[in-house]
Amino acid sequence: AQANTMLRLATTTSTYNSGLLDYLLPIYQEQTGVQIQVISVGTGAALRLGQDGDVDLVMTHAPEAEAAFVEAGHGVLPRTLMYNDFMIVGPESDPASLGSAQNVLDAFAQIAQSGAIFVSRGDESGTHIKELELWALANQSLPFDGYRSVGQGMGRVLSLADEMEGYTLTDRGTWLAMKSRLDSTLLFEGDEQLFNPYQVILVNPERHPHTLYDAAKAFADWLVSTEGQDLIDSFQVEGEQLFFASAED
Amino acid sequence: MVAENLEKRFGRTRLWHIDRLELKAGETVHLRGENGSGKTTLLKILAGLQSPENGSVLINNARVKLGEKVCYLHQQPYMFDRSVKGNLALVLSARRESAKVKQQQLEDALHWSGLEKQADQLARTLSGGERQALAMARARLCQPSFWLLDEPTASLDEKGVTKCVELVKTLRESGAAILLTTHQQGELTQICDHTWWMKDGRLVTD
Amino acid sequence: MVAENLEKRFGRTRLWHIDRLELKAGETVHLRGENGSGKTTLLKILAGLQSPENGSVLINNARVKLGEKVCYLHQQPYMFDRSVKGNLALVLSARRESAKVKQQQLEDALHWSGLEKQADQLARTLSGGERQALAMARARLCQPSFWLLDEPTASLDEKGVTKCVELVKTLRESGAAILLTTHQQGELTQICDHTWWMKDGRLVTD
Amino acid sequence: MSFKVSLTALLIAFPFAAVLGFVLSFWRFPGHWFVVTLNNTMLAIPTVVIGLILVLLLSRSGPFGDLRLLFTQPAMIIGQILICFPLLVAMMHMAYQGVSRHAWETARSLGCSRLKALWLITLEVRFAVLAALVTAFGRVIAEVGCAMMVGGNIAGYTRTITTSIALETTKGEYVQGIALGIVLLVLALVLNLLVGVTRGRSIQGASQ
Amino acid sequence: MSFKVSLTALLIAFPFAAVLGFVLSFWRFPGHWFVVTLNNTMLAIPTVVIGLILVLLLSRSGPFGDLRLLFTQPAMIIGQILICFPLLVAMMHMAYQGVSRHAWETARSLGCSRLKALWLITLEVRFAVLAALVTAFGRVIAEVGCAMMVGGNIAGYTRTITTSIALETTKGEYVQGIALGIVLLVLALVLNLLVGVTRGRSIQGASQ
Ligand SMILES: Nc1ncnc2c1ncn2[C@@H]1O[C@H](COP(=O)(O)OP(=O)(O)OP(=O)(O)O)[C@@H](O)[C@H]1O
Ligand SMILES: Nc1ncnc2c1ncn2[C@@H]1O[C@H](COP(=O)(O)OP(=O)(O)OP(=O)(O)O)[C@@H](O)[C@H]1O
Ligand SMILES: [Mg+2]
Ligand SMILES: [Mg+2]
Repeated sequence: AQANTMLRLATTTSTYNSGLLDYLLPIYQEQTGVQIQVISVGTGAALRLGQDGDVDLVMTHAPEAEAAFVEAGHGVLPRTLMYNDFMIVGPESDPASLGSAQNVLDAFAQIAQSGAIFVSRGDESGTHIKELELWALANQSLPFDGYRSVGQGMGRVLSLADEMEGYTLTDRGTWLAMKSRLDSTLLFEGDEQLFNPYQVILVNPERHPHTLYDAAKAFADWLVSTEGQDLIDSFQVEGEQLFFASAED
Repeated sequence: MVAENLEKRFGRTRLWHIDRLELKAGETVHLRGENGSGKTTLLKILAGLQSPENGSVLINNARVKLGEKVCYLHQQPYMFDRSVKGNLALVLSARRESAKVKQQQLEDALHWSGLEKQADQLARTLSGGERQALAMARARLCQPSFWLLDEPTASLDEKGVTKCVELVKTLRESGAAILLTTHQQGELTQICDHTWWMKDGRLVTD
Repeated sequence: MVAENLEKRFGRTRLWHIDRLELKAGETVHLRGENGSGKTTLLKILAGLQSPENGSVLINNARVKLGEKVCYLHQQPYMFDRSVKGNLALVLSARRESAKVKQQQLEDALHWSGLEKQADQLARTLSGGERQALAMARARLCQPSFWLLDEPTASLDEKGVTKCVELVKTLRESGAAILLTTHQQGELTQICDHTWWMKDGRLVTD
Repeated sequence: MSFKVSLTALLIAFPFAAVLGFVLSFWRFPGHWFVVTLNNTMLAIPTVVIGLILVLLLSRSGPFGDLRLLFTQPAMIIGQILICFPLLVAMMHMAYQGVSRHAWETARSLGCSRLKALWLITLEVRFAVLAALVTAFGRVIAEVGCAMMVGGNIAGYTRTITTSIALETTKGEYVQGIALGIVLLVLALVLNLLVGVTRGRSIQGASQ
Repeated sequence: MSFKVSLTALLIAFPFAAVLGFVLSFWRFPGHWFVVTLNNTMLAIPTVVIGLILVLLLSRSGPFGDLRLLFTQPAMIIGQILICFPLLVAMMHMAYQGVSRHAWETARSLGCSRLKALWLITLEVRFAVLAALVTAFGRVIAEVGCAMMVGGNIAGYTRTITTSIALETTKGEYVQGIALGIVLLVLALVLNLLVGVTRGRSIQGASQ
């Protein structure tokens, strides 16, 4: 019955670029015949597409914006799907000596005070929101001297930071995909503060009756099922696991 | 073709005012006047290519429709950016006649113009006189009943002038009306039935 | 001005071949020939606007440099998209003379052309004869020593022709060499010292 | 894919642009300068803005949402039409401006209908028309902002070479991006060579 | 900011483009068609590809890395020059093609130097030149791919109106994006009105 269904999923560029969806979707299509078109945009734009009913479900990683999204009744049935983590990368010389940082807040404070360059996404993406949150927690006022807000995607920001010999906050997936082309090195990782939870949210069928709610729900169900979760855990880039399934069922 | 109360102005200056003008079928008229007296302008208005500030031109009590029945030959004929043949063929292309008839007409026209050797040459590379000849041949294909010829012989050699005179004679016999301008005296002016003078902004007919 | 062994071809067909041609200062020559015989082409080559397939044109044993000493007047003069005055002024703009002298020259030229009333009109709206007059006035400002006039009188009225004849006379007296073409017989051809004929691809001098 | 969308857009936009360009150069009418200025201003609209407006219009919550056009090829075609139209108008205006009024008068004198005369004059400036088409084609094929937004860059469906390039560069896959750029370039070169061949002999040199 | 960069790029590119366009339309030389085809192909290069190439060249590990130009305004200007150059060449070629060869011959006959004659002929097609400039300006001001990559869209330094718009749209801030679009439009309109005023009386209607 679902053979010709075409679902539309809006997600963030970083998720899409990591290759996870290219890995999962063909499997799902094989099983059910449902085709899923992925529209990868910024987090803000992804939620906006959901709000306008132009897609059937969204997969994002900006907890507060998502909460607001559900609160406002644009989306229903938000479910935690998985998490990955952020990390700080920067020049090998490490002018802010992040090696000595105890936690991520220390690390941020050291960057701000050392006068080094920090490149910010500046595009209100999940990563950017996370970064702003961390600056606030670390009690640093923005923008400081070396702060560069560039308003571009993660891949570009990594290249930019590399070019400017600055630090930046990145998700692991993009970093793994790009690191072979960069001089920057991984300088800080592993703090719990840096975990990055993904949710999958269905577009409210009462607001947008034309959306394929049932098919979207079936897909979301599959993602949080044991099968989907196992698949997520088994996805690797450059021999490293990227996403950690975390659905609570 | 009748025009009444025709007036042409540029801004505030009046070029000329014509009370009445009548061109009958089978008539040949020579329009004379100094440089800049407004001959070309009059011909263009009669052909419907420019509009007068006042008055109107009627053919059989109907307004002139551009390109119908009236054919105006430019003082400096425009050559389309194609071969000599192509310039002739474009007149025929709209006709509903068999390809064979068209081919025949094309060849006649080419022969008449005397440009057979240059048939495939780009029309824009023709010499001044050749252009004039081609323009006449092209207009001939239209078979209009009113001909407005603007200095057709200006850059023609003797042979060309003779050909032009013959054209005018043939046209007249076939009942067409011809209004032509030229600054040269000669055979062409001698065969005209009337001479009109453009003088001080008025048209003086004989 | 001397040219030897000049030849012009278009592809495989030869337009003409000229063994020798000499134009001396103070001489006025009338170049005759049928339509399409290659008169315009010859004048353009002498002016350095086209290059011959063979041979070369020398002035005082030096190659013609376009725009120096030699001035060619087109059969259909090109009017720059500016006013009549502007068309005259552009010749003067390159000169190193005081503004007052230039202004004087401009007014002389305007007066000579008889287009004082149209000084501020766009040159492209001029009538055929007026264009020709303006082109002559414009060339006059260049004061070249070789004049190549291509059918200067084709669309001029009697007054215009007289003016052209006077121009040629004045030029000749000032020692300039003039080579002109025209299909009309008249005053202009009578004052010429020589007549050259362009016939069957050869130049016949008298 | 890219080519199909762009060519369709071009072919739809061209006739209208040609007629408008013609009217602008052969006719004076009140408001003439206004149309020209407006068109020139439209040239400066970033394609992302066009994309944005289209997204707002075509979105399910927008006025034309029921057509279900967003993220489909027709939507991309509409976007590209909007993008190339002002450019085509400007260039066709310029092209026709190069033709003497005598051409029109002569064509009409010879008994051509208005449409026929327009066609003849378009042929007179055929090289300029080709140049206009090639330029407009370059603009739409190379355009990424609107194509991304309106098409959604859905793999295998609305992904064009150009949006792929944009995607590859965001991934940092520069080599891949340049490789795709070269593919596009070669395709464009082939197309231009085809156009060049049809131009025939008289392409070079100013007219007359 | 946007305007300064774009105008600078335009003014640098224009003279070269004009001369090349002139040569292409008044001269036949071997390789003529090749230059034309190449230029037309260049028109189809996406701006992101130009950006990409510039990034590779200007990056610290690239051949011109020592100039430290990447993510500066000069780099953006270079990018925009590369973007508008082929367009300017195509349009100037088209413009000059509208001029009869007689114009050149007449100018030279009247004793004008080559440069003077070129200038006169450029004046003959001044409206086409203006149209070319306006079109090219539209292209560079509206361009986002290259500006993003080469400039880096750094807030307050290399961020232009257009890259801001692109940023706002990725944020989903459509209203903000459109507002900025309107700002850009108004600025472009003002510029075009200025151009329109200088055009003077004879703008309308085909020549002659
Ligand atoms: N737009 C215009 N504004 C002002 N005057 C104009 C305009 N257009 C034409 N004229 C003038 O109108 C007059 C008439 O020109 P027209 O071409 O009709 O003359 P003509 O009798 O054909 O002359 P010729 O024998 O030289 O061909 C000319 O003096 C010309 O300068
Ligand atoms: N590119 C070309 N290819 C072939 N033939 C050409 C080319 N250009 C010109 N011709 C021919 O060369 C001949 C010479 O033309 P030219 O203009 O010199 O003649 P002319 O003597 O000035 O004639 P007219 O008295 O009519 O002005 C013409 O027959 C023309 O058709
Ligand atoms: Mg006249
Ligand atoms: Mg001649």
